[in-house]
Amino acid sequence: MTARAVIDVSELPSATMDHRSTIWWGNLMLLCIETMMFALLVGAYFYIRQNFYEWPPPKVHDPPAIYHAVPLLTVPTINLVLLLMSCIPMAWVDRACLKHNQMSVTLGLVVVILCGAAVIIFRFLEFHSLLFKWNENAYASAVWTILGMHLLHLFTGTLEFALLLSWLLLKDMDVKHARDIRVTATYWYWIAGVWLVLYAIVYLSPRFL
Amino acid sequence: MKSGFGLLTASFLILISGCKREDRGFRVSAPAANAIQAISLDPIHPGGASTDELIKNDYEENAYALSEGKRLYSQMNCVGCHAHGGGGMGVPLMDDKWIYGSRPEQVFATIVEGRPNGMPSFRGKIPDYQVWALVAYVRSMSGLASQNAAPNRDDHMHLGPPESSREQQSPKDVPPTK
Amino acid sequence: MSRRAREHKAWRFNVGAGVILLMLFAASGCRGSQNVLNPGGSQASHISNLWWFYFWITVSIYCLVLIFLISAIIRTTRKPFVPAGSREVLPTNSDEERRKTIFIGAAIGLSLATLFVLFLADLFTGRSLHSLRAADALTIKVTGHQWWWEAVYEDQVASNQVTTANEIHLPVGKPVQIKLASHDVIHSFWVPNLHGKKDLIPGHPTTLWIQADKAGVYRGQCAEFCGHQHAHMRLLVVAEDEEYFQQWLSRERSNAHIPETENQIHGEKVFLQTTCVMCHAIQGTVANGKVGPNLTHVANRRMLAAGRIPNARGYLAGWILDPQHLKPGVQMPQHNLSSDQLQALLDYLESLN
Amino acid sequence: MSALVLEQKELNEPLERVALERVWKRPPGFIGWITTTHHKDIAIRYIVTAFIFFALAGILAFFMRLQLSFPENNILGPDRYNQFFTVHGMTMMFLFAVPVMEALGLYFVPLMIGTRNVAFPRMNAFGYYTYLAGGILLYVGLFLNIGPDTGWFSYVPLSGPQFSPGKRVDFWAQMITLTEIAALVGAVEIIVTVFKMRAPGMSLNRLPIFVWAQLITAFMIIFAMPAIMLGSGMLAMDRLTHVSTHFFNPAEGGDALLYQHIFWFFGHPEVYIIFIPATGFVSTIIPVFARRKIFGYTALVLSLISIGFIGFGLWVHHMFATPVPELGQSFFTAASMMIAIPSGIQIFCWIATLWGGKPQMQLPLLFVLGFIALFVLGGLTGVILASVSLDLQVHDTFFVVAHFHYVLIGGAVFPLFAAIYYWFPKWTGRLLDKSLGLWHFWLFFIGFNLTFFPMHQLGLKGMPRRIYTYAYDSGWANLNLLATTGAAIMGISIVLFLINVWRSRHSGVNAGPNPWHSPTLEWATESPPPDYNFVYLPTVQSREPLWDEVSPPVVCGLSNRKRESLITTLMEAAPDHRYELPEDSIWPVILALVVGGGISWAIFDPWAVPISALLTFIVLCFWFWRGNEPASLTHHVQSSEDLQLLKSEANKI
Repeated sequence: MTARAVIDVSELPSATMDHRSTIWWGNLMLLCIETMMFALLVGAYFYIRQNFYEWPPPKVHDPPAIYHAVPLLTVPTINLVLLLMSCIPMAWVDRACLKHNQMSVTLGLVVVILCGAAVIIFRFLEFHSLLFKWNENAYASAVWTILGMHLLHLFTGTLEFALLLSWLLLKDMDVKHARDIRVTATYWYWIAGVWLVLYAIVYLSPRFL
Repeated sequence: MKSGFGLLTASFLILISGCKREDRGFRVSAPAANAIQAISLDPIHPGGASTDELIKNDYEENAYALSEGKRLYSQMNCVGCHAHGGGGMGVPLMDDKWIYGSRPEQVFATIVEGRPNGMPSFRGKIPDYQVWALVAYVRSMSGLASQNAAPNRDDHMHLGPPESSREQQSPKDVPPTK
Repeated sequence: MSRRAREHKAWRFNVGAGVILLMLFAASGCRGSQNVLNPGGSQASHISNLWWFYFWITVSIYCLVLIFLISAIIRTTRKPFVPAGSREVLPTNSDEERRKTIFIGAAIGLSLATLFVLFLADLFTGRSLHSLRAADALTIKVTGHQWWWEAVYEDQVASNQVTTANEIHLPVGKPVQIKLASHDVIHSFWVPNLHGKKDLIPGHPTTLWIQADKAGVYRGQCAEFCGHQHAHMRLLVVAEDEEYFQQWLSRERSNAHIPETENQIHGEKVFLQTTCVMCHAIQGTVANGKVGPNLTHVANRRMLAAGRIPNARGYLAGWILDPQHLKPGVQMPQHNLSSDQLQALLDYLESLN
Repeated sequence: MSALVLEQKELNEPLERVALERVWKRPPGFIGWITTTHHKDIAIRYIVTAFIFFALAGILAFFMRLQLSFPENNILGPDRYNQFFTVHGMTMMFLFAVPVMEALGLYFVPLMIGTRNVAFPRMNAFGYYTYLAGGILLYVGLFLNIGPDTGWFSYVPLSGPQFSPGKRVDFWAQMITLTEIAALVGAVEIIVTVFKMRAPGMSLNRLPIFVWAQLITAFMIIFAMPAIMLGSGMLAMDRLTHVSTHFFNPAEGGDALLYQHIFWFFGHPEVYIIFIPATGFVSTIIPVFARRKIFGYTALVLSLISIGFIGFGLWVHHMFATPVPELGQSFFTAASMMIAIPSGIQIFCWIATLWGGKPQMQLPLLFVLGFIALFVLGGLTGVILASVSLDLQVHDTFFVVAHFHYVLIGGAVFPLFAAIYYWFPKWTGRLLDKSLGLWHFWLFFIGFNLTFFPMHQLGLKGMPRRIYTYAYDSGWANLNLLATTGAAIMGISIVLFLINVWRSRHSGVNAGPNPWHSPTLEWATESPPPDYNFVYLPTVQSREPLWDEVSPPVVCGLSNRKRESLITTLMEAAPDHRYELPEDSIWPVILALVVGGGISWAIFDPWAVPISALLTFIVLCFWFWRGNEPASLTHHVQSSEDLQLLKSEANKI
């Protein structure tokens, strides 16, 4: 039994729900990696643009041939609005987690998962509004890759919410799982924010730049 | 644990068959060249069944030979008449209709002997082992060569799915129309 | 002699040997017809001067750093000997630290200035390299193929256009424009004695201006990995006086030599009836294949197969029968010619000068 | 949280040690071995696997040197030689250099910042097994003649679908995807561990420079690796049968230069990702053997940070010979020269530290001196290469081969050997043999110079890179023969090193917990350190904790009934909350099998991607589904019968 100067940490909380937790920082690093990936994809998109006189290139492979084959706007805009709207129930779930209100978190998650599923379905429709198949030319390849990578994130976010929802339905929610839901909420905000930028690049830049 | 293991052993078996697909045979002896004498245009033989056993052109498994075949297809100006398989002056090659037989030795005979209505004879003009590479490539245009070895897209305009992603057309022997 | 001193002596010996080795290499490295430090053209001499400027500055910086490093080690012999693994930790007195900070600040300032000088030297050399222009200069279109070079001497009069392969002739003292384009993968046109290298990238045609000041035969090589035979994709640049160049050019423009002897006629028949005619072109005969090099004046080339073999009858025979043995992976097929066909073909090809 | 709350307390150390031993012990036998999530087990596996790949790549390099020793040699044909040099380059860059540097970080960062494990232990295990899958994929490919043969950077269109038939370049692309996942995982580990789990009192200006180097390397990995994953992904999509996009097809708007930009945007930070941890080793070793504090701590940290930033701004100096506009090229010349300044500052600070101390000629310091001598030479040839005009002459020649071997072997492998000789006592509790070590150093130093110094000369005499043979009349024969003999000497020295490591593992001189009397925290615990690293987490009051006179207070109150560590705030490292680390688990291995198998299968069939994505999600669900912590369990052993049980175990030891 030796007496030594000591810092007693036994009273400190066992988990926190905000940026002080390690999982929040891990998620931030993931967002840095994916943002870098999208930045390079957008860079490649504009680099390929130098090789074309007409951007996007005329659609000639199957009739009707279109000279200025700019991607259509209706379905993508609906999808964008839907994705941004899904951030409202997300914010509601976020606040409910802070208040440990398990019932409203469960309900909120169901709404978010439905919004996510809707956005995914609209994304599959959105691929047709690009007017090209992915293997027709470099423009189509770049644009399909941007939409495809973002679709991968939509799947990941929605399925992660489904997993968290199934935990809430089977077991009760403690601080750790509330923290996980808030971290995934940050990930969902990032998905919506990145799509705002990518939407402008894929759909608006050919029209206005 | 089992699913992962099953996946890995499956991909390992594919890898084993890989080495044959991948070797760059530069100085290669052609497949049985003397079998050419045994070819006949139609299967009817006096005295019953024909004796020619099926010749297997192992270039159809080798990715390097198929890509050499594709290079020769454009360099020896087959493109001039047959285009990229869709046909023009020459007959289309990517469909399932074969006038003079679709088996490797029959396509070999067509190239070497030439055919009426414009197909020139390339005997002596293209060495045998390069003709076998052309035969392998021509058959891969209708999906008859192995999917993994068939050439992918080339650095030219996009003309439709490359040979590796065309589904296999089961060949039908069709008598010449004219 | 204590172990520590022996180690320092080993250090000093090593550094000394290193510097002498450096001198030996620097001196012995300046000959040869494919050598950066043996300039035959104006641009290569600019770069070579820049090289020696950089070389002596970097060597002096390197010796300075080594001297400081070794003296930092040797200074301890004057201090009391510290047994290995002693727990004692030296205090750091502040004025010695300040003196070191000032010294390092000066060293950084010096290296900053040196780097700036090096950067300016490079900037001026770069400008002089790119300033070589001439209005109606000779233009050669060099196309890189998988593992050989095609050179086309452009001319307003289409019939005066000359197509040759793997050997480029230049007039001495005049700037020449070389238009670079690739037929398949990325190659890199590099003749060290005349100029730096320039990549031939499909989709990015570029030009390179070179000028040979000294007559001579300079060797170049493809410098960007381009497949199996990247090692044997060499070219020759023959810089000669104006009248010799014009002689060569007029001979290249003429049609192929008409075969006279009975063997040469038989050789031409062999050439036109077997596989050669499918790929090669001989101006003046019916052979007009664009796949392989143009053989109209193949006899007066110094090397064959992009520098793989010298232009001699024995090598040419071996090359025709089995090119895969000399350049495995090359696109020229093997041939099984009978011996008289081969001899006739060799006679014919050797008559094409 | 409140400032450091100090109080005096009675601590029963043997009881705490036994309790922690029981909680942190991994299950016995193979199950324990495969499911371990201890950062030290994973890091040792990384290091051992990386050195196996180092030996394999060394053998490939020796075959290349044999082929090049005589003109028109026929030991290796062009096809085999292309595969050998490509796999040699890829193994050294992706399977040896980056992983071994990261592994030393994963081993020592938790120990040096005084915590029990990395932030996400199971993800760390997943990272190792994915790296292993990538390595196996490459070498299975090489032995089945499907090894990539278009060079470690596989320029398009040679590596495109038309000019590389078969599946060789697909193996290249998928192997890179796997090893980069592992690198990214390691980087996230190190960043979050350093930010959130430092010992109380270790504010950012008291962080050891080794940890600073690993942190900056991790940030460079976070921003550089996405570029290579994108580049290899685009190339794989261009080549795959039913996908065949046109990113690099000049006829359909694609661009070969786009590939070069994307690759080298990753390529140059990659070589700094290899070099910066090496400076971390040197900055740790020099003060210990000069017996004084490091000189210019702030200068060294700031130069590390500036190398991290400038490293991203000079990738075009690999493309000076391509038709990139001249103005852009001169900008990148300036940036390439500018990065010589921070490297210079580091060299000056190290020499100043040696100048003020009493250097003891131990093996780690000998390797560090070798490092300084060779790295400065490599850095100066780098300045030569930075100038556009000179680079036009020496780009893609053996001059460049000499430069990057001086900077990578001299700049990274020498400090790596110094680090191994320095930390071997911490891994095994035994010192490496001194005489064998001296033989290893001098043979390696002389062999290295004999091999790579003549290559400067060969490059100037016009010998390009990656040629499988050369003509008789080229005049390169003698220097190549000299280089081959040098390579043989290097080979012998590596064999001596491996013998030394193998023998000293058990029969080396017994070294106590701190044989070199070093200041950093990893020497505060025994060697080899127990699974839980520290019985009581240390606190820190200066940059050299073990060289302080007064021993600082320790942290108590962490549970010894489950695996727990302490989370501290970012800037001042004040205690914030307790963090329960997960138990050992099998799921990382299964996920790595699924991801590795799926990505390898995707070479042959694009449908493998959605299928393996679904399988990955299912495995991740099992991974996530951990039981809740029952609220009733007190987090600290107090009940009496537990006490009796532990006491009996205590006096059994």
